[in-house]
Amino acid sequence: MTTQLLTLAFERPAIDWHAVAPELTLLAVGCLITLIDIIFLEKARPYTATLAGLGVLATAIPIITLAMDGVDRVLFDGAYVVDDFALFTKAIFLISGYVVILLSTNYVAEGDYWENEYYGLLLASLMGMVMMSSSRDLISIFVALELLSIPAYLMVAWRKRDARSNEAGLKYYLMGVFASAVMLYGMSLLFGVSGSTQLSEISSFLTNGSVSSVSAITLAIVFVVAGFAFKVSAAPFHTWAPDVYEGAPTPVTAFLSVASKAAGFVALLQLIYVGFHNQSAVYEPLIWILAAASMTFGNLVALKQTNIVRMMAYSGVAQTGFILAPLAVAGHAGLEDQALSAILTYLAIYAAMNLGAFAVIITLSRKTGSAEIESFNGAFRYAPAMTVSMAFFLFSLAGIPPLGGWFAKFEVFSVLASSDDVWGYALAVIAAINSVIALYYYASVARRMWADEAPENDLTPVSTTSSLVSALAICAIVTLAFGVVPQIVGRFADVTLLTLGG
Amino acid sequence: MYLNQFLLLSAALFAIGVYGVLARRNGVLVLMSIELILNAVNINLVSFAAFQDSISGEVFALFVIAVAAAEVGVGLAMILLLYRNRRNIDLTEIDLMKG
Amino acid sequence: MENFINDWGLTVTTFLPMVGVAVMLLIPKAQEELHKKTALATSLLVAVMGILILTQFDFDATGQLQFAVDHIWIDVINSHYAMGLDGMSLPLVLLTMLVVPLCIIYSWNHFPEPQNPKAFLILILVLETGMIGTFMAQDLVLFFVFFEVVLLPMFFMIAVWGGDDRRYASLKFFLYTLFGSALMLVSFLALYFLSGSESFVLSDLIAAVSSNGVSRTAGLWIFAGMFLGFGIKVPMFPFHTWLPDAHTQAPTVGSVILAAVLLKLGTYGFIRIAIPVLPEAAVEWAPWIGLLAVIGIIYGALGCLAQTDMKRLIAFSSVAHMGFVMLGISTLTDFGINAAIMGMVAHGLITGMLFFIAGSVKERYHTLDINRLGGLLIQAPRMGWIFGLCVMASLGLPGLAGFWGEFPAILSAYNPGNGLPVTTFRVFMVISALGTVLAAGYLLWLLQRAAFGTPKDEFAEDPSITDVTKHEWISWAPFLALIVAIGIYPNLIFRVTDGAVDASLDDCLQVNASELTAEQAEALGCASIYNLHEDHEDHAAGE
Amino acid sequence: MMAELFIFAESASQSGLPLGITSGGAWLLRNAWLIPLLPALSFLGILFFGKRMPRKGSELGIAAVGIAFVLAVLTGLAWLDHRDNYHGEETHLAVVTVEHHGEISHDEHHDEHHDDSHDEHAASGHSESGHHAAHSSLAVSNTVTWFQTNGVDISVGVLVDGLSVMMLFVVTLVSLLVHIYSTDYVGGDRRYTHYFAFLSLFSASMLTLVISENTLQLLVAWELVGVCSFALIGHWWEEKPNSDAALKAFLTNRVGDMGLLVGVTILFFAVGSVLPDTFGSFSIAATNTVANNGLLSHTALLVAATCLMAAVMSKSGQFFLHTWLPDAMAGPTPVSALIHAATMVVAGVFMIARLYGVFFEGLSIGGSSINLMALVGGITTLVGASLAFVQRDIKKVLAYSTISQLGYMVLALGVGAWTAAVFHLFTHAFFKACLFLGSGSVAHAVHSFDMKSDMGGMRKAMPHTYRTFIIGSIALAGLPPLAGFWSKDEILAGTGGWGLFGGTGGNGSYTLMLVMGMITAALTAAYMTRCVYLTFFGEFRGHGDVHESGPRIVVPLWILAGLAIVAGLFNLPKGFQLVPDSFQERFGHYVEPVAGYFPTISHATPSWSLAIISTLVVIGGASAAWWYYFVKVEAASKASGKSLTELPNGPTTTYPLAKIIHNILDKKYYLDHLYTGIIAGGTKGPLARMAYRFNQQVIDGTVDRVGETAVKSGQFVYDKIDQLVVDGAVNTSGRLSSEAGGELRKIQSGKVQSYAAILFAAATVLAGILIVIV
Repeated sequence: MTTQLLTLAFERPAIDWHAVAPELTLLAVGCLITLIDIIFLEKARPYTATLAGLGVLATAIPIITLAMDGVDRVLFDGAYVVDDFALFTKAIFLISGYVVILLSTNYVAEGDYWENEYYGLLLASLMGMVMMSSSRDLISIFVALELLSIPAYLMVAWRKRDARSNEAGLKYYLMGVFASAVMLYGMSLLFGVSGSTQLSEISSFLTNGSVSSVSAITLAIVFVVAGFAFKVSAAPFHTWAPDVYEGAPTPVTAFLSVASKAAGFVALLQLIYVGFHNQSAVYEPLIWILAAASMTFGNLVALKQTNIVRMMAYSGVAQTGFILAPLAVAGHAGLEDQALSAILTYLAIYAAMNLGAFAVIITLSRKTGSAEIESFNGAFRYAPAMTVSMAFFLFSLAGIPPLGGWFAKFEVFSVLASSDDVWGYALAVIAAINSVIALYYYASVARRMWADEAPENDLTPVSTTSSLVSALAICAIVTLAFGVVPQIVGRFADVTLLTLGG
Repeated sequence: MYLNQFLLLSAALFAIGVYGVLARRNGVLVLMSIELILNAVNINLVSFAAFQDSISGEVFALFVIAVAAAEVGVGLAMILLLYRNRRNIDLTEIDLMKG
Repeated sequence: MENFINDWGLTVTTFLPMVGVAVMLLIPKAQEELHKKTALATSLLVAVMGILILTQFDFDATGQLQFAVDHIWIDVINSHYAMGLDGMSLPLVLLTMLVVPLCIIYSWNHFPEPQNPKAFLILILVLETGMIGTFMAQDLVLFFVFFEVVLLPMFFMIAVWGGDDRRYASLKFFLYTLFGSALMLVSFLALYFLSGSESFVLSDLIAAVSSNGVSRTAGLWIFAGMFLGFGIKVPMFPFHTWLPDAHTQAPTVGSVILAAVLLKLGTYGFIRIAIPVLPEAAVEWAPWIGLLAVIGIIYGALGCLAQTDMKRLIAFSSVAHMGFVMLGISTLTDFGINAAIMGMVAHGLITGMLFFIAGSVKERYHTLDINRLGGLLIQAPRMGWIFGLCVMASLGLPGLAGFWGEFPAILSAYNPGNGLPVTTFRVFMVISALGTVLAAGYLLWLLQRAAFGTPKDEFAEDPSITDVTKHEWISWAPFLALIVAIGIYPNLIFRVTDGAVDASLDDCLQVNASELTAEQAEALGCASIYNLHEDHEDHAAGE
Repeated sequence: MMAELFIFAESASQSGLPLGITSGGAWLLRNAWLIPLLPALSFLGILFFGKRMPRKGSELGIAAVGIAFVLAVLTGLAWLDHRDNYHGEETHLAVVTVEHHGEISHDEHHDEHHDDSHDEHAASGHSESGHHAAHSSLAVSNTVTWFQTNGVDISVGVLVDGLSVMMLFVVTLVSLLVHIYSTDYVGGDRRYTHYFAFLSLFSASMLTLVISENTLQLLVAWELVGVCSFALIGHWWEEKPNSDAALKAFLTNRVGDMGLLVGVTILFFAVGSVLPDTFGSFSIAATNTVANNGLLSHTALLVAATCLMAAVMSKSGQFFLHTWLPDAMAGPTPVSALIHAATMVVAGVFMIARLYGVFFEGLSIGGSSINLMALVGGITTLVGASLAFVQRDIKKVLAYSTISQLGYMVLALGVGAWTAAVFHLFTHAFFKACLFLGSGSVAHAVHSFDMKSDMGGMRKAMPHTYRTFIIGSIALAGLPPLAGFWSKDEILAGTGGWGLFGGTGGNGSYTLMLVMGMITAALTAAYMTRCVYLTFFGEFRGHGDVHESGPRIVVPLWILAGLAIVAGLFNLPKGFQLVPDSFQERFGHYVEPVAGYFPTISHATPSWSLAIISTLVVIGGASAAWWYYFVKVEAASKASGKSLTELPNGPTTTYPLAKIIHNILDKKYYLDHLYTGIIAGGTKGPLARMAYRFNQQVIDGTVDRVGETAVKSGQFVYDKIDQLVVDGAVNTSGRLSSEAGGELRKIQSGKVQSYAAILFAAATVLAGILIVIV
């Protein structure tokens, strides 16, 4: 039995270089930056940020060319697929990565820590995410997950001498590793049951193969989903999020709350749509519980928060609940594609809104120095543009038309409304109530910034840098565009995972 | 030898590892118990690969080992950082942020 | 010019204020005069567009949608950018175009407390776009978007420029209306999916519902969602607690716009969307709406009797007035809904004026506590008499606009549409007639305490209490003229709305039940309404 | 000729019930709406330019009402001419009834030309005897569309017939005199212009009410008149009691208007269900005609009639809604004269007369059983008369006497004596206005209305006022030959009371009504004598020199006094031998319509014996009071040297307890009191005072308490339900969610190992549940 393994002659698998181009360019830029950092040390300090930005934009080019010719490319017999779904999600990762770079240029430069490694880590993590969206194989998903998580641990602990950042880093590391260990155990069981690591094969095996123990599969699916539930900070697994968000440097928090959460969702989508395609009896109730719990839990706790970043953490948990909701009814006939496009639209709009909100928080906290909500009072008097845009993002998160958020919530509601079963309607009602509770803390922050007096009302204007303003501008334009002309994102998100998987 | 024996061993190791993570106060020991869990996963993978004679199990195990090494490296660095700032690595005391 | 109005008229009118906003954003905050002039110019331009539309409007065909525009907006959920104007929405749109410029003129040189005319005027213009858009939208999603656009500026107006307890009032207003609109959205979606119509446009939905129909229970649930959504905005009895707070805390101009137009979005929603799309459910719900309306009338009146703050009293009085409007709507007859639209316009003008006066009194006396007021007729005789005229109009004195809103509503309650319980509606009629007496009670009591008598000594020789200023005259004159004109010759409004209401009401509701034989009812497709209520067949033939 | 939807020009093909109404007629008849328009324009003129006019607006007011008066007289003459020699060329408006309501029998009509000679004297005009429905034209009606709804045109227009012409004449005349009177009386007032503005508005709205063609227009004018009375009563609104009185007047009227609103609605739909292709109609003519011919169900008519009665009770101060009228005396006296004596308060009586078809069928006045209207009228007469006794304020006496006389008119309408009621309205307007203006001139001189403290012995100082006041009181008391006697006698005859008095004929014998009428006649005579004595006889109790009022006050007084004398002659009873046949019953002949829209009522044959009995009763009442005051009080005041107003130790002070119980049984008590009253005389005082206190505490009290309870319940509803329950629910849900947030925060303990524990626990628990479910 062992001999049979050795006889396999190793022949080099045919690689379609165009398909892998984005990952390669990212890798190249990452290595370039680390090399420059080592060689030029101090002199390279001002260039690394712009170089990283350019690098990310460079990787966008192959994605556009891949999208042009519209052919789905399959490598390593199905393990690595570059289709519309993958391209759209890669685009989301790259754009949000670019915005995070813009956010962190001044933050890191003014911080008293060594600057260049930050961008190396960032690009590595981006690389992991870009890989994640194309991997249809347990191994590549695991590797991509670890590639994007480990640099993230380091970035969270970036401020070496600050106890909070330290604590956040450690917490994130321990929880991250523990969760991936649990996920690995699930994956191993999955492999054990189906005998292959290819998602498509697993799903075909699960549907028609004579399955020995159903409970083993359920356990496997739950553990795997739990691993990713941790990543997207869904309710029972979200406990790490508030502490890490508060402790980490704010651009990293933005990165975590948007990019790594999106990566988690992409993995979850691939697993459920391609892997457990017809196991809806298992994953639907699971996701339903996760969605309902995170919505309610996230919103209720956010009501009492005094620190704006912790509040954004809990709001992130609540938004995760909203994004999960369509997944809870994705099993119904005919709804798969609609649910998928709803989730992707929500992810894209959520990325824009959240990054915009974090951009404003970063700019204002340069003046107020603290992330306490009181310190933001009366911002309207000294920074009207910032306050208006913050109100913009907050009400978009709350889902008020004509800002982007309403269309995202509208899609979610229409999926739930057309699910035509009791669980779907129940989730819709919970969602409706939650959107009202959510509005309370969003509106009270906006109101504070508009109406109340600034603390010992010093009205010195905020020193805004060009990169922060451009990041803010990108997010604001994208949010408004999604709100007024939603069919832009609608058309792009109209992809399907079923052709390959099912 | 039957597959179940291997599975039972890995389940036992997994349980011990989880206990180690939850109960231990010392950071380094928590890292060791995480390694324990990962090894449990490896045993699982290898045993399944052997019994169903599909090579990808072993490949998966190799990857897990490699990644585990990377993780431990970063983990130890974190704990070192913690030690430098606090002079102790008792996990129960690092609760600056809560609520 | 002709076809320009026809196909671009509505879009230009709706988004012209946004152009004004864009221009004002560019102007720095310091030049307040320039801001005021641009805002006034924009709103006057919108009014001119309104007049152009009025001239092009074909008054013999008030039933059909005129200046209709229909382009694809969001193809993913196939909702259209469909706009149109007919007899029902024309008066309300014109009311909006009248109110906004006058509000700008009124607040020309006394902006509310934290002086920031740029932001304040931008909010008013955004409000105008939202309001006009809602009245012209023919697509449910578009209606929902404009319905929500109105929410944000109002929230900020109350939150930033409001009175001392504005925090609580603005949040409550926002949450209440948002909860309503969330439910409304869910019912729109359910309606769209269950009726299988191919787009969200109102005409398709009505056709889809009438052709393949919606199950009775589903219809009821959808109507319930819409009823909650619109009912909160009206406000109907149990959901009205946001109105007094919002009004007392809002700045003068804010509460004028809130009273004059925003309350009408709810009632307009009923007659434009709820009743035409789901006539069967409307028939089943009508008695409950009638009941809540009547309770609203009495409850509002009793609420007013207990008030000490003038603005809060006027706010409660508009709960009572909207009760009459809803009573008119709940009768599901031509006469009733005509009365409802007239009631909306009249209430808009009269309560708008009352809030203007309350605002002016607050500026002069710096308090609205009725016990401290008095002798207004001595210190500011002209304002006193205008206040008297508005009080009389508000309690429904014939010869002024208020009467034509209340009396036909009471009249139509005596003889409700087909399939409605006749005796219950007659009980409603008597109770609402009692409502007019209570209205006279609390309003005249207010007039006596505020206007008659001699001024309290703390204000007796206060020089700052001047009579009506130039700006106030300009902004109030059109209101007063219209109140008297509509009072004397109500056909100004009825002529426009009669055709449209006739067209919008489902024909089963209109034709006289007693004359129809069973198979005729079948042919008309009204079987569901009649066999729903065959026990109400003894339709008041001379009884 | 503009034809309405339901009433269409009668042509040969469709025959229907002849209304006797033609559209068209002389220019004046067609444009009768000019009469109300003039004062309306003068209202606007005074309002805007009043301050800048030389005489500050009063001249514009007088001019407008003057022209209106002239127009009214011309319209009257034109109508008389139209009525007498109708040439049949105008189109008749006939109502067509829906066929399937059974065939409507209507006998053949043929055109009949009158060949009477046109007499130059305005009042005379001989016409054919007998009242069979000649195809003559009674009224002229022109309408124009007011507003359209549900495809039906609701119109507004003018209906000119005998009743409206008479009312036009009365209203414009009294209004003109009051205008002239006010220029002097309200001379120095600071809101002189406003006063005249509202006086013109009042005249305009009253004139619109009088010629209104449909019930909606009636309702509009009805409430406008209410508002003008509110404004005029509250003319001196600086003092709180004045504005309280105005508020009370308007609110009580508003309560009545609620009845009017409901009644009009019921009639609108009832008529609508009968007439073809319309869902409702407000037209008075159509409503009356349809009611007369029994096409409406009796219950609808009964309910409508009762509701309208509520409106009449509030507007014309009938029994339990009359409390506002005495308080309304807070307004200036000319206002009281115009509004609360001659015009507005009779609006209720006018409305009954106008919609008599509805009331006749609804309350089945024809039958001899006592109906609601007669009962209310009767009680009001008695209550008014008894309360008038105890008043100190001269205007309050006249106010209660007006209530009593209005009760008379309603009583007459209740028993079916339509002409008698309207004639009494006609005469009452003059002498009551004369009395009010007289009391005004006295008060103007003495600057107070209180008879007991500031008046007495004024006959020498103010001769003109004294003489006109005496004429007015005699007319009011009903002593022949003045106006009061003729109209009151007609009413008593109309009741068709005891056979033995010969007053047979009427619409059934209402004995109780006759008795009440008699008692009131006596009481009226008594309290007027008391009032005359306290004002003009005995020594002058006031201070300051008293001199006669100026010409602008005295001339109107004399005109009204003259009319009080002459007015009676218009309607001499049928068999009155002294006067040629053509002069008998001119008023009845012209004013009472004989047409489709009026019920056929039988007329009582007046009898000499009843006339004599009633005069004796009046003389008895007057002499009792005369004996008490002129003899005993005069003697007592001479003995005591100071001018007394009543016997010091009179019977009122001796048995207080008896009076309280007594009052509750006042019905019977009145009868006993009537006998002892004549003999004892002095005891009347205490009863009236008790009645007054009863009236103040009980009825007036209830009205105020209703106000207070409304306010308290408003307070309760607002505090308890609104703030606590409804608002509370919203706030608690808010607090609940934030507290829940607080609790859940505690889970976030900050320890990483507890996080890991939660993670693992959640994963295993979820796995467990799903394994069980799947």
